Amino acid sequence: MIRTDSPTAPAKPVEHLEAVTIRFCGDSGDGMQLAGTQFTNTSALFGNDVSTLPDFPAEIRAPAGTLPGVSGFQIRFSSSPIHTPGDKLDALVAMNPAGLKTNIMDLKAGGLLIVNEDEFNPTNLKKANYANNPLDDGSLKSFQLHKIKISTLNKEALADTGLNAKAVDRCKNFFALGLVYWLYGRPVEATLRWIEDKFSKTPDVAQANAKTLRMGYYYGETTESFVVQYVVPTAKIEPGTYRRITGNEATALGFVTAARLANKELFLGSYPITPASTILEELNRFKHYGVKTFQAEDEIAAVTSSIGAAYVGALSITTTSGPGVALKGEGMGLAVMMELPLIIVDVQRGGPSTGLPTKTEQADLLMALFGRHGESPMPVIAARSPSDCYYAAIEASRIAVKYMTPVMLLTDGYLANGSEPWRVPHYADLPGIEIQHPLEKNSVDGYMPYKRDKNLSRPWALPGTPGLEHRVGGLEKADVHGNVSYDPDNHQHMINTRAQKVANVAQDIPPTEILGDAEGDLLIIGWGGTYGSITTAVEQCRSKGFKVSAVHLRYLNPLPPDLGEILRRFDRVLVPELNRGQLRLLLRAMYLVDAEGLNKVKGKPFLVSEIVEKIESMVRQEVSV
Amino acid sequence: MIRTDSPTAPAKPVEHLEAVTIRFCGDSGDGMQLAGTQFTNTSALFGNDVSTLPDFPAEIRAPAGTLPGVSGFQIRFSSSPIHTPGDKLDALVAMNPAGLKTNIMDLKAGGLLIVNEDEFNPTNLKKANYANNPLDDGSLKSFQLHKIKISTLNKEALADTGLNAKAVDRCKNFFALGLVYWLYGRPVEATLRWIEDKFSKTPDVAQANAKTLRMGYYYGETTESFVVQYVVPTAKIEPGTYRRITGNEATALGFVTAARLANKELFLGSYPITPASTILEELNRFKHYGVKTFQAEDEIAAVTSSIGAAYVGALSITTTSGPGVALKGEGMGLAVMMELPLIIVDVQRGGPSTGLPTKTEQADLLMALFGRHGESPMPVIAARSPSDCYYAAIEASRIAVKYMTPVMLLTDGYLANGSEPWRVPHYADLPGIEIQHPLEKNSVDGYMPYKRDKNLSRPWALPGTPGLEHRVGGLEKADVHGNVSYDPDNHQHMINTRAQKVANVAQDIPPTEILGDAEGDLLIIGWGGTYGSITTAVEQCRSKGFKVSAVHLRYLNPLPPDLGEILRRFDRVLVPELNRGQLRLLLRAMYLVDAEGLNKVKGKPFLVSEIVEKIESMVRQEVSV
Amino acid sequence: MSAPMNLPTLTAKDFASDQEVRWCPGCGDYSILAQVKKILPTLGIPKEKFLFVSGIGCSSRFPYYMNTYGMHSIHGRALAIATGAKVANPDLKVWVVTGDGDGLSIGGNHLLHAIRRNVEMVILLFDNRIYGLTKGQYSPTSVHGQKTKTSPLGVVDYPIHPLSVAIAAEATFVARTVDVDVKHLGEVLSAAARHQGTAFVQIYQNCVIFNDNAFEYASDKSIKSDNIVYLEHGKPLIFGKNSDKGIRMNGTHPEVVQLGNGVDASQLLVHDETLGDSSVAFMLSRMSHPEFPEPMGIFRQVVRPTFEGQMTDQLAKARKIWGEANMDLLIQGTETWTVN
Amino acid sequence: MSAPMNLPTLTAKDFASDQEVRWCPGCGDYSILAQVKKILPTLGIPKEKFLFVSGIGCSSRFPYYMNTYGMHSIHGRALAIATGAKVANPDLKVWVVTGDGDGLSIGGNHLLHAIRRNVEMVILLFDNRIYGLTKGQYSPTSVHGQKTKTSPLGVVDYPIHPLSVAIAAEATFVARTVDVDVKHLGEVLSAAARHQGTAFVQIYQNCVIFNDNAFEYASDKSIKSDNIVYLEHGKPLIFGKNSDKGIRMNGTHPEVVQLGNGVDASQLLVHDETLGDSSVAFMLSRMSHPEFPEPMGIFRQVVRPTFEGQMTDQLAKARKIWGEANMDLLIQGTETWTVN
Ligand SMILES: Cc1ncc(C[n+]2csc(CCOP(=O)(O)OP(=O)(O)O)c2C)c(N)n1
Ligand SMILES: Cc1ncc(C[n+]2csc(CCOP(=O)(O)OP(=O)(O)O)c2C)c(N)n1
Ligand code: SF4
Ligand code: SF4
Ligand SMILES: [Mg+2]
Ligand SMILES: [Mg+2]
Repeated sequence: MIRTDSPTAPAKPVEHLEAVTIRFCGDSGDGMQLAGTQFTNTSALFGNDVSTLPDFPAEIRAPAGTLPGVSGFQIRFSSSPIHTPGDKLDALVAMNPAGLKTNIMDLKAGGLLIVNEDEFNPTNLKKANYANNPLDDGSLKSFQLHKIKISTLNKEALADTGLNAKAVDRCKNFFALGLVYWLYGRPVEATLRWIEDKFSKTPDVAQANAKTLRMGYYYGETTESFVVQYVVPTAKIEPGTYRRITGNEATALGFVTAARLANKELFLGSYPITPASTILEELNRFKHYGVKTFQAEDEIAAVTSSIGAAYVGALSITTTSGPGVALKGEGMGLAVMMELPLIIVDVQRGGPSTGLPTKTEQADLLMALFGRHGESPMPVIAARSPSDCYYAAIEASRIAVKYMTPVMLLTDGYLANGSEPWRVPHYADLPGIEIQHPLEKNSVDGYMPYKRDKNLSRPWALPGTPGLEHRVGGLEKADVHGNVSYDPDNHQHMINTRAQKVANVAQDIPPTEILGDAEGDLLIIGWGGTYGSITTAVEQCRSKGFKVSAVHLRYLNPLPPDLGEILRRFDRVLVPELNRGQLRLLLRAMYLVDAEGLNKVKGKPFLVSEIVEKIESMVRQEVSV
Repeated sequence: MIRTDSPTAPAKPVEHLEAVTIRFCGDSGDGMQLAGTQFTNTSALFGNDVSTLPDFPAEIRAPAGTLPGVSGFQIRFSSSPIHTPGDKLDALVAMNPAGLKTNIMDLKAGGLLIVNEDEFNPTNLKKANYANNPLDDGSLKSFQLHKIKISTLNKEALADTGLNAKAVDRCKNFFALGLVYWLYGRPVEATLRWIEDKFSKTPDVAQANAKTLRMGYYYGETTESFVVQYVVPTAKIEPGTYRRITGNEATALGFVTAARLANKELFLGSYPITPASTILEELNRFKHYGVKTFQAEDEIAAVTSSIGAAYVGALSITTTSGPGVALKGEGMGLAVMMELPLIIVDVQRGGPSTGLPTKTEQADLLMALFGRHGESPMPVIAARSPSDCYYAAIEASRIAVKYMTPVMLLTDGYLANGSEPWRVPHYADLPGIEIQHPLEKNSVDGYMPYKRDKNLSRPWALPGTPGLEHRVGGLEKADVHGNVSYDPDNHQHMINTRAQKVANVAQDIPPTEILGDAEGDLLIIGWGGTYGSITTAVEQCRSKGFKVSAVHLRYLNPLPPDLGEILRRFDRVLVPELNRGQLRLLLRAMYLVDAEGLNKVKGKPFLVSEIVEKIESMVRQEVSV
Repeated sequence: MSAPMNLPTLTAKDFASDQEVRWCPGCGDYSILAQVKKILPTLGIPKEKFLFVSGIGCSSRFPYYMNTYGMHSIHGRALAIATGAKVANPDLKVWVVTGDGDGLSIGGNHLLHAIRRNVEMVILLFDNRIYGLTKGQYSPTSVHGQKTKTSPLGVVDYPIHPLSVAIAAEATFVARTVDVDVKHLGEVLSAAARHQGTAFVQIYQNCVIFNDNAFEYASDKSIKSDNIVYLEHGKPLIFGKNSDKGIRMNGTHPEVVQLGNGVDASQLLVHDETLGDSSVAFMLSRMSHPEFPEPMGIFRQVVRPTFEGQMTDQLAKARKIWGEANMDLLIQGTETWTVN
Repeated sequence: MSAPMNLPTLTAKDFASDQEVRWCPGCGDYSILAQVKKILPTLGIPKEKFLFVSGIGCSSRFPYYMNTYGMHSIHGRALAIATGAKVANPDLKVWVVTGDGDGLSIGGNHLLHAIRRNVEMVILLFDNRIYGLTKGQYSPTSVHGQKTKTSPLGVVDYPIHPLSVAIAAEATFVARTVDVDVKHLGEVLSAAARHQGTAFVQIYQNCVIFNDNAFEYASDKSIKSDNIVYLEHGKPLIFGKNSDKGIRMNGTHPEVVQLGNGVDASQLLVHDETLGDSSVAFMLSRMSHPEFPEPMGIFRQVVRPTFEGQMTDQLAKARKIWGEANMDLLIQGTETWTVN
């Protein structure tokens, strides 16, 4: 339903849809991320559940009009709860031939295709490797093609603004956005407010953008080409205050929150790397919350500065992506040995090596577990959705300080950049994180830095505390008193103790939630960013009568204590992962279960349909009663 | 039997033994490594099979007389083939109280104990934390204790040499050595020759050492305290030319040999680290073989300089230990992506972190397999004995150039410093390593750097070759033409291809040798430096009628193709490892076999008895027929 | 260095790969690429002898655009890779392209060590005072107080002076130039290409997207002559729109003087690239805008045996004193025994 | 800085831990340890405020011997750790102990960046021109041609001058001293301890085992006065057994002159630690034995806001312009909507 303060009331027939997946694509310079973000915010404000998938090129700004220069932003908005940005597109907006070329394969047959006809000139067609103009050669006949001269219409709309041609042309994404707003019955107000705010220093630009946005809207309303308007009603959503949040924003917020809950300063040592940099950027905006960010000279300085900060008492984190973790291995090993709390965030991206740096992947799990020399166990947890990064960050912090251990938090490029509505918690409702720094000697012989509590954690005495002076380091230490020890039995004892301490984290793991029945033909086990796709797929299959259940792991090390038992209650186990089977390897080794894999390493998240198909090939369908 | 050119013929009763394990220990400054090495060489020349275990402190020279300053050298010499330096000692030579304190627990009840009585003064006893003098308090009564005033006797022997007191005292290890030579009927000639050679520039020192060596020998012969002389007859050893070799020497030689076999220059980029440094030091002595050593500024420069050298055509290696591997992860990932041949040698030591840097461990296996971000598979092989390092180095080189891949070679501190006699091969008998560098374009469209052969290896065109100019790099590359590609399907294809290429190495793996029956109750699976202990233990148990067999793996990735089938032929599987169960994890995951572990992480190799006990607890003994 | 007779004369085009250049329109990298392609054919060296190595960053895409051998490696490690390549095959002409982040932040240590070893190679530091590829975080050359994505309230790190560091690291060739000053750029590149040792060249490079106009003072034709001074070997340091200003030593320190009124060129500091002592070159590297005009050109150019040359010599020496290679002797070592 | 009244007076002994010192007998490290323990009590700072951080190497065992807070970390990373610690708690007095391998080889980059940021800490570089702990491989300060375990035919790398690099890295305090010159060592350490910013001190340290007598020329009482020159602020550079030689500027270069015969102290270079321009300090850092006497003492000591100080200021500024912390506002961000 369009609100009355929108430009006009609908004048065409309205068709109701449960959910729509739309993608904006065009050149990096075309403002597609902006259009997508605005559309998302508006839809969320409108009351839909939303999920997004931005996709940008590895180049900063590849030559205009070329295939590598294409930037895209996909949004799914729905009247029922959703977990993914959608598989196939219901609608595609392509601002140029290159955008069309690289995105058309994702559009459903019969889907809505809006193209900026102006850009389909010989030069651009050539840049996109089109021999013929696809708008004319019939190759798009299975879609509802709308050829619209967006550039021209935008130019006309802004003819009298006094802006130069280039500035005018830059507004055309708002024309397209306006049109799409009309098409899906969305109000334009939120975007108008945003424009006003954003361009407050250049009111002529603000006015131009606002104007073309409205013109786009009117265009939809008046042109003959669009015969129906689609409406996706508001979703039934848990009451509360909501915001939209990306994974990296949530990670940053989570750590600021954890620090406050623990009554600590937050220290971040980090070196920029895609797709983790925005956590560092976000945290730089929270200096007024006592956040100290240190942009180090490299990843090794990032992790080791964080170790220094941890030793002196900060809640200390380091954020990076795969190549950075590969560099931090030695530093993490030091933190293991010194038993200091530290969180390492790995926003996974496509590898190996530089790989596909702007794409998503889940292929760092085994590195997280084993990527250090010697026996250096470390808890590993993973976030499952953009907003879940917030809670995962808090949980990682809690484990780190409770067990005096470095903790690895795995997220990925899909979560980092993707967004979803988030029902924000009240800070006061969040459980505190308790830390006790000793102020007194803990033995008659003085301060014993390796005298452990019942969890096997050692005390965290802070430099500056009189009388507790002590030394830590990377050489093996005698338990209790902490002096360097080359004693063979002590080494074995410490190796066992460090392992047991990490294993003890299991005592905090809540009973594993099973989506679906507690036993059956097939159990799907996933971890991390595949949560949305897996959950949606399993729900779909279950609704069709397939006896399938799912478990999604937050804790990768240690694994949940009840997992082995759950596994035994299912005939088959399937582990969908965006890697070649890393969790699968772990499950097989731990539980001797013949887990099968559904593996995809394409720099992209799973489509729901990929998982559904696999499930359907594995289990029988119950005739519904 | 003493040869006639030795100081004198035996005058006391002779007892024949099959094998003897002896350890020299004393202060770092006491020359124990030297005495041990000389004894080993002499025994090998004499015709025994020998195996050694040096053990030095982490400090360069901890304060004289202290426990951390103790240095030891253990030798086993035998009249039958042996694989380990022995568990318990038949004889211990302790040059000071600290040496006695830290080594006495390894001496067999009834064993021969020779101590330098002079050093058991109050100061030294205190440094060694002895409340009472153990020579007097009866605590050593279960041993054949020989209190000998070695310092005094040495001083007397050298009274008229004109050397100062300090220089004279430094010779006392040769007195002790001489005595032990007499005791075990070894000739002194080889050591006399060595002394002459070594001290050719200081003839007075040479003469003093030679003299005290003989005096020690005579002392044994004449003193009343020794009533028998022991003789370990020569072993029945495969005919051939032998030398003694340590693991690191063998590794160095293996790579020089591989380079020559491949008709290449050897390039080593390395940064010193214990216990790998001596490979770098050794290779520096082979500059006349065209070996280029580059002592880099750190491990990252070490691995990446090696990558540069590999790209331009060298047989390229980098040598390090665990902490270094942890730093090289990103570089190795680049080599995986660029598909360049490169060998990374990890001489494993006690971890995590700085850990026990001079001790041995096997805890880097999973890091070798998984310690890189993304899916970056790499062949991993391991050496099993000091001399086997030679063949392992050649095999690693062969795999690297044949499959155009980085290869990890795992050895360990025990192999690196331990030594054994080695029947040297004739260079001409070694199979060549074939490499073809393309000189012509491999397609009508030009040179295709990722056009693969039947093994899936890409061609290795060398800079300098006209017409084959091409670029490589860490971003994902399109197969065949090698341009940067963000194409999802290409990424999947390349991920699969790189994995398959590494899997293809399995086609070269010979059928797995089984020690013992091809099926039975218990299969022991080991890898790396535990070969000697496992083999000895299994042979012992088999001779006692236990139905146990053993397999020792050179190839850890890929695993031998016949391994799964072998595993299924045994009821139980035991994996002894100097870690917490890393190969075990792998075997469980790969074969879903409930492999059990015998795990020890004490910075020390397995005792044969530890494995024997475990075997005996697991299988029944057949009554021999 | 003249081309061997049988060599076909190459052109800039021969050095262009078939890959589409993908920097932002207006990026300073284009101009540098053009000049490199222009000067390479003048060296008389066949193109298969060139190896371009880079790390990661916008600038580090460079090798893809050159039709030579090339490696686009990992962040910060180009110099170590280049060292290995040059040592393994001293015949190659190795060029390294790096950025202020790649070369000075994560790669700073390799820079220090490659330079002190004097490995023969040309190092082009594309200095845009920003991390371009990762979208606008500050770099080690970003100015104090600069606002970037990771310094919303201004950078608190003091910037590094790359030329000072290179000189301190025992550099034998050090120069500075600007992306848009194509003639000067070409000359500096030519000199660097001919240097036998490590040639370190800092190039002020404009990042239009994240740090536009950072070097306006040194590149804008209308103002630059007051803000930079060209270094020419054997010539006094004169600058200014009307060539009416100069640099004079006042005790141990340089000062800007107005020419005329009794001050003439003879009192000015005369540039000498070849000084053994690097102190004057260092002093020049400290002259920064706006207090001083910034020197452009070759600060230092001296001769010292190269790393790879010495290594080759040592291999020859080893053969002389340790004997020629004999694999069986090698394998046997110093002590063997025979079992029959 | 005077001690607060209520503070017990500490002695060197209070700073000694209960751990047995395990360097080789005769190692220069002992003397440095003794001096550090001696000067710390004079600073009037409680011992729990000190944090000693080291990497790996013989020298890096140092923290174990100090009864303060300490961390014996991993190879080359002490400075990064120290930076994190100081930033997280600027109240601590952070000392870093490193070696020529630890600090200049693997840790070279962190040295560069810690120094340029001017993080307040004392960096003691124990320079023995060798890798001690790993038993005698050459280091970045080993001399050209030096024979070591990894250079049987002599080192071909040119050595780095640590002070030149530190000065080029924008150091605010740079000094040099010798292990056995205990009085001078103590004075330099005291000055370093009082510096507000990064204080970099190179200490010539004798490794009796692997590089004995490397610094004999600068430490042997019978010859050193001809081989070193003490730098004293405001005083001319005079040296020699009879204080009869000096350093005079000849144009832009220093030269050794014999005093007398018309040459007197007034013509000599007068040392000024506080010069803003670091060029003269750099020039001094280039003076090397045997061409020159090597300067000992404080080359440079200037004031510049510290890294951690600026960061603290920025946090305060952020609270002023961005508002005080409010967790609910933070969590909500800029745009929320309500579902009922
Ligand atoms: C190990 C690692 N850390 C971080 C990154 C992310 N990264 C890529 S380029 C870059 C900095 C680029 O800056 P610069 O070197 O100045 O090059 P420019 O893009 O400005 O040309 C960073 C931090 C990476 N690719 N790898
Ligand atoms: C990552 C890593 N690489 C290498 C080593 C081995 N290592 C330990 S100390 C050292 C060099 C020591 O030299 P220096 O810093 O000069 O200290 P010194 O022993 O001379 O005091 C090296 C190479 C290590 N411990 N860790
Ligand atoms: S971001 Fe800057 S440096 Fe990178 S290509 Fe664009 S303009 Fe050039
Ligand atoms: S090896 Fe050298 S530096 Fe190390 S403790 Fe011994 S004398 Fe000192
Ligand atoms: Mg840059
Ligand atoms: Mg040293």
